[in-house]
Amino acid sequence: MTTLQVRYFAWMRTRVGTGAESVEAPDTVRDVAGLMDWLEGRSPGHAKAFARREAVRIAVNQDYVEADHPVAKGDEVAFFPPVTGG
Amino acid sequence: MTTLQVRYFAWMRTRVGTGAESVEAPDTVRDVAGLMDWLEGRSPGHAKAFARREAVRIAVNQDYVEADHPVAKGDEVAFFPPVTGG
Amino acid sequence: MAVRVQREDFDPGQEMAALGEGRHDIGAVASFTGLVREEKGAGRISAMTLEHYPGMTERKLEEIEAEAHRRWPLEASVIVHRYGRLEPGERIVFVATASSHRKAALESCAFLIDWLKTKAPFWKLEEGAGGEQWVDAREADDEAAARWAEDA
Amino acid sequence: MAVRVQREDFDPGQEMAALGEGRHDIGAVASFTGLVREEKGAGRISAMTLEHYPGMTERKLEEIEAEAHRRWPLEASVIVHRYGRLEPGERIVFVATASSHRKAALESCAFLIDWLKTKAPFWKLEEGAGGEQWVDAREADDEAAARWAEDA
Repeated sequence: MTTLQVRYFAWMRTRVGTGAESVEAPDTVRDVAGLMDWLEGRSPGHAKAFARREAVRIAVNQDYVEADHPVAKGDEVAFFPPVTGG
Repeated sequence: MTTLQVRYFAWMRTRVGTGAESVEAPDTVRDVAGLMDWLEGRSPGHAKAFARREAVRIAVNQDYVEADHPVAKGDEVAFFPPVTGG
Repeated sequence: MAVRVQREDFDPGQEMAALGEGRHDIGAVASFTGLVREEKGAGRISAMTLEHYPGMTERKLEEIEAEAHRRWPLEASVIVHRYGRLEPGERIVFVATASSHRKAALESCAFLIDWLKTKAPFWKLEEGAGGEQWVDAREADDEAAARWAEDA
Repeated sequence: MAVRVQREDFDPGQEMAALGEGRHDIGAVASFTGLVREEKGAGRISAMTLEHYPGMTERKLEEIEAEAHRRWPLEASVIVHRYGRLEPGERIVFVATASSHRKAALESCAFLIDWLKTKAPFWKLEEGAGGEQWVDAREADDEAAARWAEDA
């Protein structure tokens, strides 16, 4: 099992229903894409949040990454829409 | 005779020795180039000021013009080096 | 170099003065202030709430600022970005750059705001006539940021 | 639109605040401040005196400002230029532009300062170690202004 801190922002957060959760992902989850597949099954809210993958941006340990980026125990993985600050 | 208000700025002013003078130019002076030829003869300071014509910028009635611009009675004609504000 | 992410308002004049405080090597200061703009058309007020990713936001802003200092000969710079609920007319973001040279100050200021818009983790939730809505990212912002891409 | 030519110092923060006073249609304010910079190298202070052509200066600045409003969708703008004797660290010039759009504010601000430098009748007399000297016009300034030439 891989313990991960998962964070959601903006409409990802409102769909999932929480801004942060600690999850125990199975060992089959090796990268962010795998994590998204697994998270999707956790609730209808999760499913809705991850429905349009192309609209989801990813950060691992607060750096932008692509979906093929590996995840490891203790990582902070964040999901959010394209940024709209400034 | 054409009565003109002539103004000098920056090193044109320091060379001529005054910032403004009212002159009575002969009728042969029809444009700014002619005025410069005539002003040049007024004093050694004027001669020095107009020695390098390509370095002199011209305004007639507070608008930039070229040396072939006509001058008429009552015009305000200003001579100065390229501007260096801002 | 300074980055601040805060709920409170800021004073652009004070920020600019602080950049040049006691220094005589600065010939040019450029600044950009972003404000909440009232929705046009229906004349309705639209307030907004800015959400951000604490920690990552500061980190990204510091990276963007360091990048500006790498590209231009800057003497000083500051980035201030607010979060929380903001009403029309309120300031959202401020960037200022100081250099000996006008071109460096102007270009780096435009660079900072263009890059910040596509890289700093902020999200706008607008309150309009039809309820709340997350603002979509704009293609024009991506284009503005792409202008600063280096070939290297 | 506002143009001021004055001997006295000005407050950039106040100028920027005045642009947006009581308005909610401004999304972006860009500003540029030019300051007297100390001569590098010998570490000597070089003050300067700015001479100008009263009347024509205001006229040219107003023309430049009107040109910016013709080219970009601006909500407001201000140009303040000082004359007289100024010491290192002192402000010389301030331009600010306000628009609904960031790009318009940033571009028009750069345009104003670039054009002003080659069109407004000001001349700098520098006090250096070797006495007083009139500052030469810089080719780089002409190039910066030429960037804004319209093909039409």
